[in-house]
Amino acid sequence: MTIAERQEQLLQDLNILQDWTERYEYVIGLGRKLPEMPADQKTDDKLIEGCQSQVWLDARLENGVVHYVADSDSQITKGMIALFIHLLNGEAPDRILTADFAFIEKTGLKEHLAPTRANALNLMAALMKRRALDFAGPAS
Amino acid sequence: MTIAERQEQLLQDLNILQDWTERYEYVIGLGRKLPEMPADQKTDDKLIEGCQSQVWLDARLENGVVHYVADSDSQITKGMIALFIHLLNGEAPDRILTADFAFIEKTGLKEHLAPTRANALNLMAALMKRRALDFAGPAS
Amino acid sequence: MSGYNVSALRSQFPILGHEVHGQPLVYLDNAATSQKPRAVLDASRNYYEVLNSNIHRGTHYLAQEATAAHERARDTVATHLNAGSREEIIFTSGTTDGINLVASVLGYSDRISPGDTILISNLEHHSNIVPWQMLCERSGASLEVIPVQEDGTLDLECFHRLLGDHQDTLKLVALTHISNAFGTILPVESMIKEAHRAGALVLIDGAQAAPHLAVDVQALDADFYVFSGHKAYAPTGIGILYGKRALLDELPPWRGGGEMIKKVDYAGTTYNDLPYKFEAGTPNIEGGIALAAALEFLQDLNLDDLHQHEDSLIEHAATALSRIEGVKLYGPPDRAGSLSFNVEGIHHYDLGTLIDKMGVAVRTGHHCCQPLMARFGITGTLRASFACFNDEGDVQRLAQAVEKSAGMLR
Amino acid sequence: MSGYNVSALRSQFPILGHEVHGQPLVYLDNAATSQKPRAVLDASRNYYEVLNSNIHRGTHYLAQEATAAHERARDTVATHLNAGSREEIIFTSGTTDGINLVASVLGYSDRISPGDTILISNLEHHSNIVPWQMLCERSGASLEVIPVQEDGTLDLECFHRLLGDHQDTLKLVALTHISNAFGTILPVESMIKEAHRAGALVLIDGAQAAPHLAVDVQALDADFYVFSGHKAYAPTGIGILYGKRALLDELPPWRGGGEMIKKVDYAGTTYNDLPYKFEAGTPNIEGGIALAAALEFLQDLNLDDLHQHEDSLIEHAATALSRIEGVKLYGPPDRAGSLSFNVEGIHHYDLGTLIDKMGVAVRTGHHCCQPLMARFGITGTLRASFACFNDEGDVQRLAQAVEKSAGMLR
Ligand SMILES: Cc1ncc(COP(=O)(O)O)c(C=O)c1O
Ligand SMILES: Cc1ncc(COP(=O)(O)O)c(C=O)c1O
Repeated sequence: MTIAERQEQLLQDLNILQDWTERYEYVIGLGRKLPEMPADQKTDDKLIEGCQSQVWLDARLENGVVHYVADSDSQITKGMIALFIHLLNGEAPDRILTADFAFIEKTGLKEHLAPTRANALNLMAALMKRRALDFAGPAS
Repeated sequence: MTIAERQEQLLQDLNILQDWTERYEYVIGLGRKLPEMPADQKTDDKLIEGCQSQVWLDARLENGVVHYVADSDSQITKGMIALFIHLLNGEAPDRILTADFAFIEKTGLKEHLAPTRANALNLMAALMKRRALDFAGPAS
Repeated sequence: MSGYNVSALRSQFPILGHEVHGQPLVYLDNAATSQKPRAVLDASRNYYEVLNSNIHRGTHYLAQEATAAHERARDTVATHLNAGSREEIIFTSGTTDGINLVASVLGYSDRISPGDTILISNLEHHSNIVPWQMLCERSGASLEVIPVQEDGTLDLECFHRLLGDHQDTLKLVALTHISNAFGTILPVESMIKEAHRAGALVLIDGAQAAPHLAVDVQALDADFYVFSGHKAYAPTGIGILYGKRALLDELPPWRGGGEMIKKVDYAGTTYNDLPYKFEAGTPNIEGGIALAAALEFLQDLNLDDLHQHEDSLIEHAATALSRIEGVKLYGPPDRAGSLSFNVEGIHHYDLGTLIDKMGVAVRTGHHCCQPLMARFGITGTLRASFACFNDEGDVQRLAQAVEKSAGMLR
Repeated sequence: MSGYNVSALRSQFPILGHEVHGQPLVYLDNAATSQKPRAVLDASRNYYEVLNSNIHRGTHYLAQEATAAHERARDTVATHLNAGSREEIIFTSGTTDGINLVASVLGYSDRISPGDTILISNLEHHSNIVPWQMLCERSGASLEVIPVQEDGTLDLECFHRLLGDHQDTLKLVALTHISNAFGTILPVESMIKEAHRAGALVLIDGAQAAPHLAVDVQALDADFYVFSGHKAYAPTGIGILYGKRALLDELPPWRGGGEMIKKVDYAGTTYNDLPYKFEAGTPNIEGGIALAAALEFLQDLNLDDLHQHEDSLIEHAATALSRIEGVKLYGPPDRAGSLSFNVEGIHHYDLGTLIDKMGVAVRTGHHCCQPLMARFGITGTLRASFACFNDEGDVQRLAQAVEKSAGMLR
């Protein structure tokens, strides 16, 4: 599946959910399924200090595709990262860099997120692209 | 005439005046009639620094009665001092000290004066008594 | 609580009629800022509609009336705090501004020298920490901290010891009256006595006390007492610094400008008398007048009744929350205004986000008390904080929302 | 003045419907503080009725909405002043607060040393004199003054000479944009250029310019620009400091407390980024939002139309007053906002008192410009100052009242 296809899928999943509790639960569930990041990997250089929660984000290039590992002390934040990781993991840096995250607007998730959370979504997308750029840089 | 009688007289004068312009003109007129204080007598020790205008006040004891001399750069203020001088000049210190200035309330002047002016009236009365006290002090 | 009619009170707060996320608002973030009753909003608006003018040195009618109203407001504050005189009441823009004023002018005076000690507590809000850190940096003084115990109260024995250890250098003790994070009420009256015996001045941060307690600065014998209007039913941008007259007379001014001078001359400027010496520029005239209206609103409530009402709500909330699995409460049992808690294994931010969706507004995070959070090894808490208009329904909605949200997150 | 409809405008100012001493109010004291249009009063009230909450770090709905509204207000101010970025806009409590902020942090920085020079003009308001005197006292710098000429304009040749004389020590030039006493408009753009060439920073006191001119801080190239909300149709207790980003980044913070920190630790505190580094404590949230409404009100008026309207009123007032026996006008013919005058042999206070009784509100006295009054050998003037809502009727009532009162006093 391409990133766009996975976005489409995600959109369908979310859109059958009726109310905000179900959507939040869906996001939280995604986070729960995300493999835990070992404590010794949660180093300061991977830390993104947020307004109220902390996020650790790491990425490595393997066989030309990016693998993200991430964690957060907030389950909702973690769910949101999981959402992106689900979309982007295993993709080549250039695909990630050109990915269109317009789906965020369509999910209705933003309406259900506090503005700071919604901003966090955009920020997270930007940060994940930036890690991909680190890998794309030397190649292009 | 006693101080009280002069107050009564003043009250009559003021109360036949119909509106605020006439009352102000009356007060300004009183000030105009007050003898000018020679410039060399306007020394800093006689200066009462007001909010917006300056007042010089001096007093001397002659034959057991007080003589006030005063001036102001504001004609309205000068008129108000003139009013008190008219009441008090030539009286013995103890008479001045026990004078009841209740008439101020009855003149309706206060209503027509801005609050700072009205306060100035009370302040002035207090200051004139204080000068009288200087003379009464050693005697009593 | 004879006359306390909370539903009548609620109708005086326009914002309570609004919905949040489709739910009637449960506002439990009063320690951050309180909502405003109509009487205060009307006082503000009325000021601009019939009275507005710049004050002092004005000859015309509005200037005189506005000045009189502003100075009456000062009288109301002086009476409310039982200050020794109206000249001891300085209008500021808030608690933070007031503390910085005191810290700055102490720094400009010769009351703080290198090697001196300033003592604060581990419960302080950043606004009662950072100004002292800055003063220490500038003056070469050093900051000492009274530790807090597991139950959220201060270690008074240690306070006693610290006073002894620093008796030759201690110049100032700065304490919160009520902890904004945990609701702990400090025994400030006896602490002030002790500090005075040790030769130190005492500043009390009354930001959380002013909305809940009847404060008597003379009975407390505080040297400085500060609070914010916006936490006590008044608008934002106004606050009070009370200071003992002799001290305020002695200390140099802070901000320079209009109003705080008697005479300006390039050769030398003469400063004005109290309280104006510390009030440079056009003050928040409307804010002062609205603050007076807010204090009158508080007095009309009767502070004893209010205290009893809020206490019983906090107690009920503490009981209801304790019943929920994993809930840990912070602070001692007799809290004032605020109730802090966490749910085991759940991030306060997540819980706060979900209960907000249910219409319940609490504050999450460190509450500007990072050193206190560090002491408890946490990054934050949820804090429900109460005001006169909260009721049992609010307590129930809070408990239900926490229970349901915790379920979603577990 | 195609679209300028002053009677429609007047109806937007509730206070103008009131009487003073039984006369319809003629309010000509706008330089002291302007009256407020309904749009601003509604913005204030609406904030408390639907939005009020403490901002930043809040998880709940109201906190998020209030934060967004407050930060949008900052954007509005940034756009209004054409600032390079929103981070350059600091909310203060007023002009005086802003100037003191700059003077204090310059004092704490190494930008001012003993022997340095600070240059101001003879037209300055006390709020743009005293903070520099205090800074000089603390830092060992000295204050120099650009003289004012008989017509109320600055002696620019002398300015030029002063720049040369102090070229090695000059660190800062602080100038008013428009004189509050005489209405003189200073050629600040060219003066800033000259001062920069001499290596000095420039602070512009825009208290009187903000209500009348379209200010473009980038075109002016001012390093700091300050103004008060309350003189520009906004409430009391709110003001703006614009500062160039690199400078604000470099300078140390002033007030310490909540919001202005990133992390507080007893071992050392990290300050926040701009603009928050200079905004300690709960800001005047409502004030900021209402100020944005006031600036939008100004923009809707169209500043060119406004300027033309006010200019023609001042010109007419100058003409009408000149016809009265003994009237002396101060300042140059092209005044902005304010018109100062005296009547020979009559004390300004007396004249002000009497015209007030006729419903005409002007300011009398030194207008917080004692050194300027001293320069002209006077203790004060009467100052009529204009705003968008004044009209020809106000000008006539002013002239009639002055004429009649002068008659009474002569
Ligand atoms: C030119 C000028 N500067 C500074 C100020 C001080 O402004 P504020 O009193 O609002 O701080 C004023 C207002 O009186 C002014 O006209
Ligand atoms: C105990 C305490 N001190 C100081 C402050 C700071 O008050 P303000 O932000 O109104 O200046 C607060 C408010 O958050 C507080 O709760």
